[in-house]
Amino acid sequence: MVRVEFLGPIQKESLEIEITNLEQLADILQQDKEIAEWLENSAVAVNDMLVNSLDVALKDGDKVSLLPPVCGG
Amino acid sequence: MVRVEFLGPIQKESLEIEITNLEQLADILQQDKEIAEWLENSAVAVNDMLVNSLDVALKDGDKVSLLPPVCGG
Amino acid sequence: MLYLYDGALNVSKILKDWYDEEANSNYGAYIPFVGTVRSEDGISGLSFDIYEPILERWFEAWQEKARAKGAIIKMAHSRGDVMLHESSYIAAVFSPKRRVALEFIDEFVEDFKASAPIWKYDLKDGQRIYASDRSTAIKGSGILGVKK
Amino acid sequence: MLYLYDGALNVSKILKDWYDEEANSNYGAYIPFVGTVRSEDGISGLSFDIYEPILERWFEAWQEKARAKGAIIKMAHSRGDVMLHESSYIAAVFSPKRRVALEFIDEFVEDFKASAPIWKYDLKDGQRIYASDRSTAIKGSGILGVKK
Repeated sequence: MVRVEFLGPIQKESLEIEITNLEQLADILQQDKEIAEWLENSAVAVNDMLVNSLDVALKDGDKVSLLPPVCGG
Repeated sequence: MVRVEFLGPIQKESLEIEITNLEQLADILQQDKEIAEWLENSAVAVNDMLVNSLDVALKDGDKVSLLPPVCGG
Repeated sequence: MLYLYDGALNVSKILKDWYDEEANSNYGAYIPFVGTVRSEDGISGLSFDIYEPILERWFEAWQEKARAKGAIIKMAHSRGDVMLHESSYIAAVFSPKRRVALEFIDEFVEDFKASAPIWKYDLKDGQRIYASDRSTAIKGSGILGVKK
Repeated sequence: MLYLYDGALNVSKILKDWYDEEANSNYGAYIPFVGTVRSEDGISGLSFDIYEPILERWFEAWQEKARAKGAIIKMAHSRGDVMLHESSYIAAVFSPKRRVALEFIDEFVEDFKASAPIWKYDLKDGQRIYASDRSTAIKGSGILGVKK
């Protein structure tokens, strides 16, 4: 199982899903009307490391985080 | 009389001299071995306003200041 | 040297503590940047969410960059609500010489704005409203939204 | 908002006083620059001479530039002796937005170094030695030295 977390203003509970890469996650989330609008401008982290490509394998216990646009300060 | 002051590290007492412009002051100071070495890198103020040219008339009561290289902070 | 607080920062105390901590480190320049909540658009304050694991990695990467130039960075930020004229953010650079500190504080604060995983909300009419118009997508965003 | 003190600055008090003075002025950014005496070349401290009339004019011209962008500048400097690890200089910019403050603090501090009528001396082996190698001729210098 991979845990998917939605950070900051994205109002969605975490998911626990059976996926083995980010491509599969993209397919699943693009179907989800609640968060489809956030996908275009959210960054993605795997185990708290930001990634720049979907070409990332996932294994059991991994955590994927979605980070929408930020504004600290 | 025009008062000429030497600021900061220039070890020279003020002068009171009869001059009517900065050209005359340049002539006088260039003869003065004590301060000749400071003339090349000192700025000049007339009545506490920096000037960029010798083409400045002086009248009785004016003050000319020599400002050697600075380093605040 | 990353400090997170619930609510507004005690700016004077933080600036003093940081100055005192480095009093004998032989840094010639200390430049804090203090961010304060401005009254605008009828807000009563701001509120912040922070995702700490990524903030810490981001900060540590900057600390490494600073160290390579003989400098250090300290940063404090608020979690939760911060009201008008209170402060929510302090970043500070200490360095031996002024140029490094002046350049680092600018680059650090700008990258902080663009990259630090912190989300801002306006407190207005009893609501907490995501400040989407002032927010910046982190570099590399959007990969999950690309349609095949 | 130009403050001159005999001897070292009480940095924490000055930073606090300035912050408190502008607490309700609705500035979003406050950036102080603090300059501290570093141990180097065997000095025991630094010493400063200031020519106040021209310093005040120079400062007032900068205050005008800042005001035109909605910002203000405050500055404190020591006269006389300041020992190792004590501070002799603080400049601070307050502005509504961060970019103006980040740009002003850099430009102000650099112009201060090049133009403010302040002379620095090393305190070393009981002597007060003009820091000629670190000093900068004010723009327009040398007019009295031109031979006809």
